[in-house]
Amino acid sequence: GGDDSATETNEQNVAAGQSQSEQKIIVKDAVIPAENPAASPETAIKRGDTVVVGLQEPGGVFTPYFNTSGYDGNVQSVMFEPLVDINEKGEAVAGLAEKWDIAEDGLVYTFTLREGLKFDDGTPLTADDIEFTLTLLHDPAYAGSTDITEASIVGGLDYKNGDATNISGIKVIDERTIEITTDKVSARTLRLLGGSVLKKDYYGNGYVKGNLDYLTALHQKPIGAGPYRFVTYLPGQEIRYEANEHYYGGAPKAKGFIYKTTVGDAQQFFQTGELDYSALAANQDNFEFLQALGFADINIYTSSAYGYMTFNHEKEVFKDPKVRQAFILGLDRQTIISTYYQGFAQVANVPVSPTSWAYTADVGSTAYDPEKAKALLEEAGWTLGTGDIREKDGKKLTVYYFTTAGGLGDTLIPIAKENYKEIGIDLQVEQMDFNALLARVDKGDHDLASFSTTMLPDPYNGVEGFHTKSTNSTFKGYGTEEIDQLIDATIATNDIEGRKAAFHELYKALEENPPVIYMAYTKVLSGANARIEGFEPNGYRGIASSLRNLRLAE
Amino acid sequence: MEIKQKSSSLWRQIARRFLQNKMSLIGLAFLIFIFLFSFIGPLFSPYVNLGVDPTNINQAPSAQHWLGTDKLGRDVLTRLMLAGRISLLVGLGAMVMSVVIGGVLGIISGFYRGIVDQIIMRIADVLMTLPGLPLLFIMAAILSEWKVPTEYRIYIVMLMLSIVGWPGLARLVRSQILSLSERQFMQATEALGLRDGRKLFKHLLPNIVPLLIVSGTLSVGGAILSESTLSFFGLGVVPPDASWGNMITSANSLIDFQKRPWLWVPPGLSIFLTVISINLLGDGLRDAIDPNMKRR
Amino acid sequence: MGNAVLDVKNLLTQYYTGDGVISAVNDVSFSIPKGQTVCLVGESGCGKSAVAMSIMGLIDAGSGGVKSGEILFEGKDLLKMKKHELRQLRGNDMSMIFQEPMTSLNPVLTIGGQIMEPLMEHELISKKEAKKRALELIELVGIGRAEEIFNSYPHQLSGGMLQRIMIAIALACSPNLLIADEPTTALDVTIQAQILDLLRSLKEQREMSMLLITHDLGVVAEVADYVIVMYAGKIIEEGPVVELFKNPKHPYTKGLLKAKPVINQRQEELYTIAGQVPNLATLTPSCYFSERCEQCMAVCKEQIPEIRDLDNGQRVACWLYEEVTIG
Amino acid sequence: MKGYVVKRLFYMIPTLFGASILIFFLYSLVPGNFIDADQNLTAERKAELYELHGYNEPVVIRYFIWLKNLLKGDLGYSLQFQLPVGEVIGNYIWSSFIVALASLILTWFIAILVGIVSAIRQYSIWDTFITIIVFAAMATPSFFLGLVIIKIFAVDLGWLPAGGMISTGSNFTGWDYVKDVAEHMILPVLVLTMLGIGGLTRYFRTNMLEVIKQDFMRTARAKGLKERVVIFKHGLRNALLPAITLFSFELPALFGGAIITEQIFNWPGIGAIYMQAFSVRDYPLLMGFTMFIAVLTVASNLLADILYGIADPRVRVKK
Amino acid sequence: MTNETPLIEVKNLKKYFGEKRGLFQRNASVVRAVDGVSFQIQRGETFGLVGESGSGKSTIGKSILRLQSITEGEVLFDGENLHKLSNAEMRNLRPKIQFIFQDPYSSLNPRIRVGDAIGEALLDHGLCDKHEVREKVKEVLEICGLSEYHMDRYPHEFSGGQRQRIGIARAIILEPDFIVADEPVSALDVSIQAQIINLFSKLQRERNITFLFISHDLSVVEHLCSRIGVLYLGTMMELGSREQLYSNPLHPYTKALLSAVPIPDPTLKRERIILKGDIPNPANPPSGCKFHTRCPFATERCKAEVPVFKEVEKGHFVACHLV
Ligand SMILES: Nc1ncnc2c1ncn2[C@@H]1O[C@H](COP(=O)(O)OP(=O)(O)OP(=O)(O)O)[C@@H](O)[C@H]1O
Ligand SMILES: Nc1ncnc2c1ncn2[C@@H]1O[C@H](COP(=O)(O)OP(=O)(O)OP(=O)(O)O)[C@@H](O)[C@H]1O
Ligand SMILES: [Mg+2]
Ligand SMILES: [Mg+2]
Repeated sequence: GGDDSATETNEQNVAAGQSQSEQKIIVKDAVIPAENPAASPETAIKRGDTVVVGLQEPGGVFTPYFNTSGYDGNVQSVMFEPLVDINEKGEAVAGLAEKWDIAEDGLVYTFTLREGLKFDDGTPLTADDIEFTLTLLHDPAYAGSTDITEASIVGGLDYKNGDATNISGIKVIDERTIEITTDKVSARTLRLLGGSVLKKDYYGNGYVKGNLDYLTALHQKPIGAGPYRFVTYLPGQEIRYEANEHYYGGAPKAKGFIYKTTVGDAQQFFQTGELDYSALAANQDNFEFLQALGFADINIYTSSAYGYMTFNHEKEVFKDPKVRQAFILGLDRQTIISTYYQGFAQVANVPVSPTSWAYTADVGSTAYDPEKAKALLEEAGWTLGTGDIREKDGKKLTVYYFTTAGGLGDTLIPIAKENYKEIGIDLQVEQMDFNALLARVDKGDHDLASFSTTMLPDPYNGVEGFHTKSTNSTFKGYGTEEIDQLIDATIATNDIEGRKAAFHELYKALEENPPVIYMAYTKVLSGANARIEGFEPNGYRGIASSLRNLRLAE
Repeated sequence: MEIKQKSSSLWRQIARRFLQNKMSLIGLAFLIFIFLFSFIGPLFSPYVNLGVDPTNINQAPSAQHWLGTDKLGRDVLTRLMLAGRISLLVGLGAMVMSVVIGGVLGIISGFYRGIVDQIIMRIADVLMTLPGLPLLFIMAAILSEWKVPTEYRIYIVMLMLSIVGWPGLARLVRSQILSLSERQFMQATEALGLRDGRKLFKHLLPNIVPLLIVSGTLSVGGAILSESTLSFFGLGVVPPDASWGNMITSANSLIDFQKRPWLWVPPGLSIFLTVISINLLGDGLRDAIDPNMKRR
Repeated sequence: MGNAVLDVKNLLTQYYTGDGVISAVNDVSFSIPKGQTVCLVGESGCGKSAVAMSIMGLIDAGSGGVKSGEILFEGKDLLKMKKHELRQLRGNDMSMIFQEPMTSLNPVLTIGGQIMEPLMEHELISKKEAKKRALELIELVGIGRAEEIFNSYPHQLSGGMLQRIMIAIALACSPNLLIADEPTTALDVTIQAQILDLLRSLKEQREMSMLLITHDLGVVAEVADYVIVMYAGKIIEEGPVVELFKNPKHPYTKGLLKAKPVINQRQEELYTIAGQVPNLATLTPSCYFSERCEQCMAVCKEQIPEIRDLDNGQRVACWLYEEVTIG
Repeated sequence: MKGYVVKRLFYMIPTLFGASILIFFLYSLVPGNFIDADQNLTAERKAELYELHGYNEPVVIRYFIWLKNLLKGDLGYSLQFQLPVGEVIGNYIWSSFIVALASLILTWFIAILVGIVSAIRQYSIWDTFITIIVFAAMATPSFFLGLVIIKIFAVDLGWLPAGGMISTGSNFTGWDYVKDVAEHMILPVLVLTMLGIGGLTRYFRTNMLEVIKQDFMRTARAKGLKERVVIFKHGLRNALLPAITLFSFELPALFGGAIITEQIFNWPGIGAIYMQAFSVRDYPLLMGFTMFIAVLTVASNLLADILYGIADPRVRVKK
Repeated sequence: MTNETPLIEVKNLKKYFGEKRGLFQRNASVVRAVDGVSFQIQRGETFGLVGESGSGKSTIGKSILRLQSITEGEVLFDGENLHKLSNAEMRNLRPKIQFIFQDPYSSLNPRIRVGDAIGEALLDHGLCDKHEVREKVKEVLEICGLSEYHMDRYPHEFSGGQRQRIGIARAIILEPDFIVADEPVSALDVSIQAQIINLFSKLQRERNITFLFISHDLSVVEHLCSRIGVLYLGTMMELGSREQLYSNPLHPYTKALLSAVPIPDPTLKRERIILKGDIPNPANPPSGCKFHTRCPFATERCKAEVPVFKEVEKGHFVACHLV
């Protein structure tokens, strides 16, 4: 039902374009169909039923769980479908698994596969394959980034660290059914268990516990069970797929799919028709650009990630929540966000995106209130000293802010400097590349540092770092027992309503004792060439879930 | 006697020849202008201390803002002037440094040969094995870790640019020197028993000045631009400070290119004109010291 | 002179210097009949090389050039000629031996290559043929081990060898006019004699004309048919060699002949012409030699003497003889 | 001569050794590493991975391990690509190479011509015009130039593809393939050429200005050689001597990739990959590649010295 | 001959060129430019060196002044082996021993004005004050027939002869004890040549300067030199006093040389000894007497046996089987 809202949003956009001074206007998520599909460039039309989408150069590891680059994940998602998928609200929906049951006690998971599932080589996909996949992830030699032990499968650690030859908690009931027993209730387990499935007699061919080296030979010869089948990989150029006739939903109508390597701005490629789909930086310029093309179906959706500026909680200054609150209130986030995103983002108030079921607008403030900030600082003992910089115990309130170059920073820095100066804070800025930023934050050199989360499949992912047990160094030094309990409560049940309440309670607590300055929920602006129908990107899975529906427009 | 004394001074002779060259005077005039523009100009701007103005972003040039405003509503003209301070210092500084370091090491290496040459050239080899950009990247990252204050960092970056830059010029100079050393006039200096210093600076140096001038002019432009590359990686000038390079860089989309030329044309033109006037100046200097040039 | 190969008329060649423009060649006229050798002698710096360069059209436009006059080569004015026409003459119909062989050869090309060039350019012969000819030429100018010299570079040869290479290059295409600017200064007398013999035989066999610039009066006496004496850019005396040597008219010419040391006639002190050449940039209308002339008169300091014919075929520009004729 | 070459080859060892130390320790000083770059990793997982990749060893030990492998010809194993570094380099380097080679040839060809012409016509309209163009190209950042070129030739005129190396999804073989690649090469080559030509032109112009005043040029003219021969054979030969050094800088650059140009044109080259490796701190790849370039650099410097000795007969290689 | 040590003593000097160069010229032959030459020059005398072009005269000159390395032999200056001195010692000695280059143009730096070129060594050795230099240079230039206005010009603005005089000025301004003059007057017209020769004589008379005078012009050599060596293909053929050599030449090559001197009298035609035969190759010199290939009196013995350099009368040495 995107069509109604589209016209509405369209007007909003025009309005946004006209009066930039009116800052509160926020573009709504919308699908705006192309005005002139006939304008599609010939390059694209000539390509027929092959769809081309831009992607940054992947690492070339196309075996799920083994990739180190997120782009490899995109490559995999075309040919591997998870057991449990996520919808645009962040809710779990059926993937390869037709359904799943979680026992009353929340510890036993029973997955039932769809009927007649096949890998793209035509061989059947069975519960054995799932067992193999989970076992492999427990292998002591496994060097990928998935930490399956968080699922707490019974016997998992014995396999990983001990002599066990199999994992006792995994039980194959029949070809289509598998039962997994865990020893801890966690709302996260479902996603951990419900990932992609590796074909046992392919990826497991020759498997010996403790040695996974043989797998590297298979990284570029994936066999999956997704809508498309891998054809070829031309490093630096493209990855080609063909429709998978063994896919349970039937082969997609668009017979070919290509991920083309693009770096940075892909506007020109979309414009010349070399790409059929492209996500662009969300801003008014690019929106107008897409509109002007005429042949672009525009889709604006909100990412599941959120941006934030973290405090270094180990520093004495930030031990006092009042100071942190002052930093939040003293920063004109609204101006920053609307100047930079031109309406294509909104100021964040809680650590979860508004697309999520866990979101609430009732908690947290987005206000800019320098007076209150000043008052809070005074209360915290930071009084104005020489040069209009606050001091306490002879120490000046000079804070070092680390951020990456480009992007929001260029807008944020000047404004933040001014804002903080006004309330008596001296903000020193250092830019560096992302990795350096991470390393230095890890060392605790910073006072403030900017980050953005990755896509957050579960709202828990948005808060887990705040836990004192979390080893995420970004939030080192933060947290209280009370907050820990509140965080734990959010995964202590599998019931969505229960979790929602738990999250809202947590968010309130976080407001009192802010771990970070929430910055923005950004939109993603994507254009699809109108000759192709079926792109329905969302903030959780991008285009992955909609690939099966790709077809040529009539 | 007066007059003769005058004409005898080599420098006066060069200066006279230089002043006869209209193009190089234009170059000089523009350089002086751009310096005044950058260092004194901001004093006359009403926008120097004005910060971000979100109500006024991306305005086309107008009576209030002669060169329009940027993405944060700042006056482009004022920013251009302030950016000039940094870019000019970086460009000229890097030029002087690289020409001096490269020139001196090249001359020494080509002149003394033997062990000195081996040492300098092997160091050059090693330095040249480190590709420029990442090396700067690394060094700048380290600098930041060492908490060097941000406002000084750009000058250290400048220093690094020339540290990375010297082996190239040094090798060029060295090969010229090797060739020159074989010329008979160098044998003549040997016969006269001239001091090495004189051989180096009076005999060899003038013969490589044209090379140094070219390399110097090229390095000004190079440095101004690579400064922005550093900014691109967040290692150069930190916002809200500006440099010409990063002013262009921040207008980095096709849309800005098309719709908002006032964002990139002024800094682009400034770099261009600076580089070209330095070149004119260099050409004038080259001709002034070139005994063969006698255009009337 | 109808059969003149070269006819130079009122040539004015100037150079630009720091002090101003100088007329290195000032209103010089002469001609070279076919098969004859004309020698140009004169004080160092008087413009002999400038005459040669002007004829060849090789003065760099940045440092000076021919300002007026005519240079007729086989009837055609070289100054009015198109570039490519002149080019085809150079090295082929007329060629030149430069005074300073060391700098006149390309340091990075082999000797052989440089000799072969005019051959291949003008005679349109194959490389192999050209090499053969080049080797012959090297032998011809009296250098042994031709094959090795062929492959060496200028810096590996001695001054005299380079000079002979220059000669070989100039002779490569059997020119009708050879301009030789001090071609034998670096040669020992036996080789000099050999080269002069060679030139003489070319002159006789092929009626080659030659403009020989030299200060070696012995050489002049041996090869010249006609001698021109220059001083400060002007011709001050000219005439057939025998007459001129026997009976020099101009005080400068007389001085020159006196100054020459002669073997077996050793004196303690050689005769010299006192004084300095005037600064070419600040010449006043006078006889340019007047400052140094032992017979200087009042008129000499006020007026430039015209060159005029004497009855014996000699010509001289000197007030001494004006008076004689007037008187 | 032979002795000299042998000696210089021998000197390459300490030089490369020094380079390897510098490279290794510089990279080890860079903040951040591959494992930390993945924010989703838990601390335990990180610790495990540190162990797995040997990051817990002291730097010096790691250096020697790396060096030992280097000496065995093993450049290491890319963390990001999960492939041997040599293989990763091999995957991308040739596409960088063909672009670099094409633009190298074009750049030198044009630069020589233009440099010479503007030297012999010093201060003519042509010289001024060229000077302006050269400096305009020089004052333009490469990404900007790339964007402009794309905008004009690919987007507005639609003459040429905006990027990539082959037409997406195409299966050309033989000549068609060559043609397709060639078509995609034009714009990046154009940009690289425009960027590279400026400096070179200036060098040639000065060198030529020095040479055309020499006496031997006069001799060449006196031989009646065509002006073309005079300039190109006699003049250029001498003017090219300093260019040998310049040329030696190009050799490593041929394999070094052009980071920004490749990114803008989506060219599957090593430059873009290098940058990407940098952003995820794939040190084995970074160090392996840098070392590879280092070897090329040192070798080409040696080559330049030898060539210089050959090309300029006056410079004898002194013992 | 006096008993005091000669100012210059050259002992068995050898200089071979053509160490293998170029990767591809593996077997480039070795040119024996100077092949075992010995002679002495007494203080205050002018020693003339004549000989065929390419016979190694310049090479000897440069080797003596250590402007080139030598292959073998010794060069003693005032009893000191020049080739064994340290660079610093050598530099201090330089102003005392000067060289006038055969090729003046290439020995001048194109970018240095001649006034500076002439004066710089004075400054550099601290022999003169900064403000006096110009005066001194002017003086020397005038002695050499040039004027003050030439000082500010660059080398390329001069004629060949003028450049040669610049070379001379540059050497004599240092008031050296010993000058190697390599064809110093070859490009000068006779009147200036006479001036220069007179200047040399005067310098010698007044300041007891020693010259090694390399020239082709035998009349000049006769005029200036008290003893003369005749070189052929890197070997000394004859050595003697002026009188001995000019009135009683013993070696056929010397005779040929003397007979070839052109006489400035167009009416006079003279009998010359024409040297025929193959021009020898210094890389592969003829066996026996090096001159035998061109000697009109050569015998079988000359082909086979190297003649010894013997003293035939006091101070008159010759290497020839026929005397
Ligand atoms: N390129 C030049 N620029 C300025 N003046 C020059 C240049 N070349 C020569 N001259 C001057 O022109 C005059 C004539 O020079 P030219 O070379 O013709 O003399 P010359 O008669 O050949 O003398 P020499 O016998 O010494 O070679 C000299 O005074 C010289 O200083
Ligand atoms: N750098 C060099 N490399 C190789 N051979 C050389 C070199 N310099 C001189 N020679 C050779 O050494 C020999 C002697 O040269 P030198 O210059 O001493 O002769 P010269 O007696 O001065 O002759 P000239 O009277 O012609 O000047 C020549 O055969 C020459 O080719
Ligand atoms: Mg001359
Ligand atoms: Mg010589």
